[in-house]
Amino acid sequence: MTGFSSLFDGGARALLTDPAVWQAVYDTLTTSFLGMIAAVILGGGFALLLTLFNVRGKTALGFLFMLPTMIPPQVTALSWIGMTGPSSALLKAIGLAPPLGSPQPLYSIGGIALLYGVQNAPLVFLSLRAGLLALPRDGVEAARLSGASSWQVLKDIILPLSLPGFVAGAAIAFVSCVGNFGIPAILGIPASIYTLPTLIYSKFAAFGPNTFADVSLLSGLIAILSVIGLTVEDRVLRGRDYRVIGLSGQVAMFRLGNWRLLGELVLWLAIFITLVMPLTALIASSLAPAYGVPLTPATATLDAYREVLFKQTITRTAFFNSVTLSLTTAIGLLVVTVLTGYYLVRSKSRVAPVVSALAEIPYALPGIVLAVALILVFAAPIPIIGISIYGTIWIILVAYFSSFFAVSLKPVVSAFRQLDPSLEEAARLSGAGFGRRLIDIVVPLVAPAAGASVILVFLIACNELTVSAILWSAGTQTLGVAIYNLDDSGSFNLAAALSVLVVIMVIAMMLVLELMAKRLPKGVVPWRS
Amino acid sequence: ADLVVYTSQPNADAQATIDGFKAANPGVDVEWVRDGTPQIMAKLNAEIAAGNPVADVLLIADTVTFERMKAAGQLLAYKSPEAKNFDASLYDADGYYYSTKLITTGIMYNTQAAMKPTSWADLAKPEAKGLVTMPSPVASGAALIHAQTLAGVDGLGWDYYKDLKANGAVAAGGNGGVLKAVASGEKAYGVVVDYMPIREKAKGAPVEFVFPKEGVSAVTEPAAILSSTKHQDNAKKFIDYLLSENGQKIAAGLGYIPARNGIALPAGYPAREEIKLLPLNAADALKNSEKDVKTFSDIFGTKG
Amino acid sequence: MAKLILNRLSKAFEAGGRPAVNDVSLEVRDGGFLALLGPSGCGKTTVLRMIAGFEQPTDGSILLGDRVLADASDMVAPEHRNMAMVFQSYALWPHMSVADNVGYPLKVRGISGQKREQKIREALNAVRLEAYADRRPADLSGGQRQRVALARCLVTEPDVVLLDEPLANLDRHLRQEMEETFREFHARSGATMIYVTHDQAEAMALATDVAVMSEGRLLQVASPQEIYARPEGRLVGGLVGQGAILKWPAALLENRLLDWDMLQQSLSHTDGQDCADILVRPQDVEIAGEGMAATVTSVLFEGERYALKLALGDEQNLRAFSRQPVQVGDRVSIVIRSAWRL
Amino acid sequence: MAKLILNRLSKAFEAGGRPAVNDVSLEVRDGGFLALLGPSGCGKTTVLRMIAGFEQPTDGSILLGDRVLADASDMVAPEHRNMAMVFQSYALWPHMSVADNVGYPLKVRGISGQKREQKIREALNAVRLEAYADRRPADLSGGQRQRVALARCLVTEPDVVLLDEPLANLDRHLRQEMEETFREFHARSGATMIYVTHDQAEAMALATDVAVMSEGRLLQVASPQEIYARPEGRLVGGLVGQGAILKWPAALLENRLLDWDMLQQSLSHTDGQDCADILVRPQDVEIAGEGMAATVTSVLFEGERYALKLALGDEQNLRAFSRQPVQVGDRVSIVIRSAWRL
Ligand SMILES: Nc1ncnc2c1ncn2[C@@H]1O[C@H](COP(=O)(O)OP(=O)(O)OP(=O)(O)O)[C@@H](O)[C@H]1O
Ligand SMILES: Nc1ncnc2c1ncn2[C@@H]1O[C@H](COP(=O)(O)OP(=O)(O)OP(=O)(O)O)[C@@H](O)[C@H]1O
Ligand SMILES: [Fe+3]
Ligand SMILES: [Mg+2]
Ligand SMILES: [Mg+2]
Repeated sequence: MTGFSSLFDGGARALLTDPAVWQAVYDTLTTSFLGMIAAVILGGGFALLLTLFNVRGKTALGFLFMLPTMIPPQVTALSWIGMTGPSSALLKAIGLAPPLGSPQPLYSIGGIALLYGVQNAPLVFLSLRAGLLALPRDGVEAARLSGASSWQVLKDIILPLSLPGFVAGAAIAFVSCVGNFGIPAILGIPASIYTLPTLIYSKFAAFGPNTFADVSLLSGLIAILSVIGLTVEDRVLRGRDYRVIGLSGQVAMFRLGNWRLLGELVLWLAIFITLVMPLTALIASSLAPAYGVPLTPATATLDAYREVLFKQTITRTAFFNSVTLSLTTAIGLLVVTVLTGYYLVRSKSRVAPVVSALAEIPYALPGIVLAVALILVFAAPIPIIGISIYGTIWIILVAYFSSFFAVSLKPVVSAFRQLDPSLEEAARLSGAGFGRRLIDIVVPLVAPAAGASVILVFLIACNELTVSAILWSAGTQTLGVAIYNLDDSGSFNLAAALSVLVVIMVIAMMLVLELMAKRLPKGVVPWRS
Repeated sequence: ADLVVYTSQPNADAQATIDGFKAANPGVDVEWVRDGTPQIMAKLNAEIAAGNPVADVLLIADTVTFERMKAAGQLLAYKSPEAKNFDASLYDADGYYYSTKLITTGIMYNTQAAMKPTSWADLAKPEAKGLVTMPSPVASGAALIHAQTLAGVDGLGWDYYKDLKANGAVAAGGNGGVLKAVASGEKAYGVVVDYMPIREKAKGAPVEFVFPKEGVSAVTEPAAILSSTKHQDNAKKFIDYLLSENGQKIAAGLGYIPARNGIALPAGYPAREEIKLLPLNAADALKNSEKDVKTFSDIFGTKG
Repeated sequence: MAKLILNRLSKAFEAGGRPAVNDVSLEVRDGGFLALLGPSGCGKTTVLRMIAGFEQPTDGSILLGDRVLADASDMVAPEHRNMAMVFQSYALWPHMSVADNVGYPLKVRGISGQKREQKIREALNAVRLEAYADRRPADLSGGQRQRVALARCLVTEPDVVLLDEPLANLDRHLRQEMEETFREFHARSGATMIYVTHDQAEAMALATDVAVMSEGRLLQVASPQEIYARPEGRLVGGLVGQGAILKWPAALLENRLLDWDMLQQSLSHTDGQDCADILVRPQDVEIAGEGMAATVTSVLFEGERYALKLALGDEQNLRAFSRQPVQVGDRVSIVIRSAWRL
Repeated sequence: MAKLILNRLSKAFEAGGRPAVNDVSLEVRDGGFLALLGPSGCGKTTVLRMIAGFEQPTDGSILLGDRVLADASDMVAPEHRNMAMVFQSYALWPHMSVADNVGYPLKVRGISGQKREQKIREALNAVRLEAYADRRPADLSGGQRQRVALARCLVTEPDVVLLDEPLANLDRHLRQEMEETFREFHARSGATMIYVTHDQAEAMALATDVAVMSEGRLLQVASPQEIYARPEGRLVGGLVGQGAILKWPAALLENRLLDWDMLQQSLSHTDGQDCADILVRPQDVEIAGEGMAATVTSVLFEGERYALKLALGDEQNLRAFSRQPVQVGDRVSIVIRSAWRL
C-alpha cells in the first residue's frame, strides 16, 4: 500500500468539485446499499430456510446456491439482459418479448442492485449459515416455549444471536458491491449510471498526466465508503455479547407445516432465476456459432469447446493458474485470518478495530487500482532480496491475498465472537499451547465459518478478473482474464464455453468435497446439513 | 524472454501474429500480453512510473496514444526498411511508430431492422429512434478517433452527435458490447469497427456491416518500440515482420484491412478504392483529445 | 386447565436404537406437582422435552385434557402449549440483559410498560437478583444464571411448568427459599408442575407425587410418603432414600414392613433356601449394645452426623448414621429397627 | 509439589466496581483437599479461575511453592500450570467424541497409542460411561456431560485439581460413587484439590479443610469438624449446617458450647439487656414432653424424616426434625440439647 501515498498529489480540488464525481458516489452508495439488501434477502433467506427449517432437498439447494458466484458477473448481466430483452427466447415463447430496441429495464439503479444481490447472495448465505450453526439449540427452544411465534423467535433470538455472521455477510456484500466493476460496466454505462469503479476505469482509459492522482483520490473515496460501512457494522455489533453459553452443536429445527411446499417452491424458483437462467444462456451461447444466431439443433455446434479445449493453449494454463492461485489463496488466507481473527476478537487492544478496517479496504478497491498500486510497489526488484516478483504469478498471489483478506476474515471473526470462551480455557488447562489449541479446538469449533471462508475465497478468486487483468503477463493468465479477453475480443462463444467449463470444474471440485465431507469437521461443507 | 509484446489485438489474432513472427524468426522466445487498450496503458504507465517497464513492443489501437508517448520520450525511433511499401500517412516520419492495419468504423445493423442505413445521417432519422448504440470514447480508442473524425466533417460535426442523442442513441462500453447489442436485437443499429460484424456475419450472425457513403474513420493499430527496451534487435525484427508482406498477409487472413500496399483485402470487404477514409489530423486530435472526450461526454451524459 | 396424560410414550433417538424413553404412561392431575426421579441418563430430560414439544415421540401420545399435544405423527408447536421450562443448561439468551431475559415471555404475550416492569421486578425479587437486572448472563455466576432461568420460567402464568434440575447449582439456603417460591407459585397459579431433581429431599418436600424412572422406564408413581415407605422392587428401593438392600432369609417374613423381632426370628430359621430382598435405611440402623455384629468399613463426616458403612458377617453391606465419631475397623453391634421387604 | 498460596487476592471485574473476590488469603497445603463453600455469587468460581489462570487478579498474588503463578502484573499461562478443572458449565468440546474429549489432555502431553486408550478407558469406567465413548457431547444427558468433564479432569496427573460443583447434576448414588473416585484419586495422585460445592455434606465428607466465603471475602478456614462445631460469626454459622440463629439472653452464657441447662438458666435471668446470637442445629432440637413451647409453622417430608419449622413465643424461628408426621399449627414442647454461641 505504500504506493498509494505516492499517488496523492495535486488535482484534488478539480476532481472534488466535479459534480459527476459526487453523482458517482451517490450512485455507488445507492446501488451498493440496495444490492446489499437484495443479497441479504436472498442469501439470508436461503441460509435461514436451509439451516433452520425442515425443507427437503437441503443438500441440493445449498449446493446449487453456491454456483451463481461462479458465473462471471458480466455473463450473468448479459444473460439477464438477454432474458429480459427483445431477443429473449423465454419472453418470445410466451409472446411478451418487447419490440426491437425497447428500453432495457435492467439498465437502471434497480437493475444493478438486483444483480449485485444475485451475485453476492452466497456471501451472505455462507456467513450467516456459519453463525446459525453456532446457535445453541436450547436458546431457541426456550424462546418458543415462552410463546414466541417462529417469526418472533427469528427476530428476537436467532437474528440477534447470529448477528455477527449476518452483519459480516452484509458487510462483505456491501463492500463487494462498492468495488464491483463488471455489473455497473454492463448495466450502468448504457444508462449513464457511473459508480466509482467504472468512473476510475474510464479515467484509466483516457490516460492523462493526472490519471494517477485522480484515481487515487477516487480510490480514497471508495475506501472512505467502505470504512463508513464498516463503522456501521462495528456500531451494530459493539457492546453486545454473542458468546454462546453452554453447549452448541445442535441446531433447533422449525417445522414449516403447510408452508413447507411454498417455501420449497420459492427456493427452487430462486435457484432457477439465479442459476438456471444464466447458466442456460451461457450454455446456449457456447453452443451457438455466432452471437445472435438462433440456437437450433441444426446450428448448435461444439466448435467453441473444441477450440477452447484443444487449440487454445491458454486454457490449460489459465485453469492451472487459477486453481492453484485460488486454492493457495483460500487456504493460505485461512491460516492468516484465523490468527488475525483470534487476535481481533480476543485482544482488547485499540489497534484491533483499525486492523480490521485496514483489512477491508483492499477488497473494496476496484481491482484496477489495487493492481496498479501493486505494480508501483513491486515493478522494481524488492530492495533487500533483490528479486522482482513483478510479471510472475507471485504478484497475483500477493494481490489476491490482500484483496480477499476481508472475505476470508469476516466469517472467521464472527465465529470467534460466538465462541464460548470456556471451551478454549478447558484446552489451555489441558496443557495445550496456542498453536495446539488453535488446531485442535478453535479451528474445528469455527469449522463452518472456516469452511465458508475457504469456499468463498476460492469461488471469488477463481473468477477474479480486474486484479489479474492488470497483473497478468505471459504464462500467468487466470481464468477470469482468459474469459474476459475472449469475450472482449468478440469471441463470445469461446468465452461462454470456457465459462461453462469453469462451472463444470467447480461442480466437480464441490463433488470431491462432498465425497470427503465425512472426513472433514462437521459444518465445513456448506451445503450439507 | 527475448521479447515482450503488449497488444490489444484479440487473443486468437495476437496468437496468430506471434506464431507468424516465431516461424520467421526461429529461436526468439516471445512473451505477449493481451488486454484492452486502457488496461494495457494502465499497466504500462504504472510500470513506467515504477521505473521498470517490461514491454519492448507495443501494438495497440491508435496513433493518438503513440503521439502522446512519443512526446513523452517513451518511444524509440527506428527506420524500418519495409516502410517504403506504406503510404507515408501510415507511419511516423521519424520512425517512432508504424501502422499495421486499417480498422474502420462504420455502421452495423440487425437484419431484422426495418431501415437499411447507408449513411451516417440515416442514424439520426426517426426510423432509428432509440435503436442506435455506439461505443464510448472513454472505453475504446477507436471510438474516440471516430468521434473526433466525424466532428471535423462538414455537415456532421458535434451537431450530428447532438441529433443522435436527441434521437435516443446511447454511447457505452466498447465495440464488443455494440456487436452483442445489435446481434441480439437489443438495438437495431450500431456504430462499430468493421472486422467484428464482418466476421460474425460469416459465422451466421444476423448482422450486416455498411461503409456509409460519407466515408469512415479509421484507426491503424500501430506498433512501436519502447525507448526502455532491453531487446532492441528483436524488437526491430518484430516491427519489420509486422510490416513485411508475410505479416500483412496474416493480418488480412484474420479479417483486417492490411496497411501495406498491394495486399488483397479479406472477404466481406468492398474493394479498397471504394472505402472512403475521412481525414483526421493526428496532432490536433492529440491536442484536443481530452476536450473532445469531454464534449462527447457532455452530450451523451457519460462521465469521465 | 386439565390433566396431563402421557400415554405409552416412547422415544428412540436413533431408529432401532435403545429407546431413551420406553413406554411411559403417566397421569399428572390438574394442578399436580410431580417430581421425576431417576439416575443420570434415565430419560427424565427427554420426557420433559417431549412434553414441551421439542422432541417428537416415536410412539405413544401426550394429552392435555382431551387435546392431543403430540403423537408419533403430529405435534402442537411449543409456542402454542403455554408451558414454561427451566432448562438443565439454563438456555439464557446471551445478547439480552437479565431483565430482558426474564421479561421476554411477557413481551411475547404483548404485555408491556408498567405492568411488565412490575412483573420482571417481582420475579427478580423472588430469585434475589434485583441488583443484577442490567447484567448480561455471561457476567453472572453459575447459580445466578440458574436463578435467571427460574425467574423467566415463573414470570408468566403457564398451564404447565417443567423444571429440569432447577436448583442444582444453588446453595442450601437459596434452595430452601426457591423451594418456598415454587410452593407459593404452585399454590397461587394452580399450574401443573413437573420437577426433575436428583435431590430426593427436595422431591419429597415439594411434590404431591413422585415418579421414579430407570433406563427409560417408569418404575413407580406414588405420593412421596408412599414411595418412601413402600417402594416397589429393588430399583426403586435402591433409588429412594439411601437404603441398603440386604438378602435376608425369607422363611418367616410375612409382612412387608418388618421390625427387629421379625428379622431376628427369620434369621434364626435359616434353612438356607429362599432369600428375600429387604431394604434397610440408615436411620433405622441403631448402634446398640446388643444385636448383630458388624464392622465399620468407612466413616464420613457429614456435619450433622457421621455416615457409616458397615459390613455384616456375611459380606453384606449396610449404611448407618452415628452422631459420635467412630473409627474404621471398629466392631459394633447393631439393631435394625425397621426394614421393608421389596 | 508444593503449597498453594493465595496472598491477599482480589478481583474486580469492573475497575472501581465491587470486587468479586476481596482480599482472600489462604494456604492449601500440598496434597490438601480444600472445599470452598459459600452462597451463590460469592466469588468461588472467580477464585478457581484465578488459580487456573483465566482471570488476572487485580491485586494480590497466587503462589505454588515459591513460584509466583500470578499477580496483578504478570501471569503464568494456564497451559503451563499443570492443573485440571471441571468447569461449572462443563466446557466440553462439541466437535469431539466423548473419548476424544477425555483423551485430549493425554494427547497434548504426547501420550498415545495403547497407553492412551487404556487411560481413557479407565477414566470412562470411573464415571460409568464406558458405553458412551463414541457419542458426541450434544447427544448426552446433563449428568452424562458432567461426568465426561469429570473424566477429562482426572485422566492426567495434575498438580492441582479444581472442581467447580462437579457433582451438581448427578443423582445421589452416582454422587457417592464419584466422591469415592475423588477420594481415591486424591490418595493416589497426591494432587492438591480445590472443590467448590453447595452440598455441605459433600464438602464435609471429602475435604481436609473447608473454607467459607461470602460476598468475595473469606470468612473462615478450618477442618470440617471444626467448622461445623465451632463456626465463627453469624455468616458462617448460618451457612454451615441448617441451623437457626436465635437471639438469647446473654447474661449467663459463659461457654460457647451450651447445653439445655445453661440455656434455661440464662433464659430465667432475662434482664432485658444483652442478647447473644446462638446457633441451634435442627438435630439438637428435641421434641419432648417438657421444655419450651413452640408452634409448628411448616412441615416438609424429606423421606427419612420431617423437617419442621417452629415458631417460638417471641417470634423467633427454629428448625427441627421429626420422624413422626406432625401437623402445621401443632403446639409442641422442645428441648435444645446443644447450641453454639457465635
Ligand atoms: N465476567 C464478569 N463480569 C462481571 N461480573 C462478574 C463476571 N463473572 C462473575 N461476576 C460476578 O462476580 C461475582 C462472583 O461470581 P462467581 O462466578 O465467582 O460466583 P460463585 O461463587 O461461583 O457463584 P455460584 O455458586 O452461583 O456459581 C458474582 O456476583 C458475579 O455476578
Ligand atoms: N440427542 C440425543 N441423541 C442420542 N441420544 C441421546 C440424545 N439426547 C439424550 N440421549 C440419551 O438418552 C438418554 C436419556 O437422556 P436424558 O437427557 O433424558 O437423561 P436424564 O434423565 O435427563 O439424565 P440427567 O439426569 O443426566 O440429566 C441418555 O442415555 C442420553 O445419552
Ligand atoms: Fe483496443
Ligand atoms: Mg437431564
Ligand atoms: Mg460458580
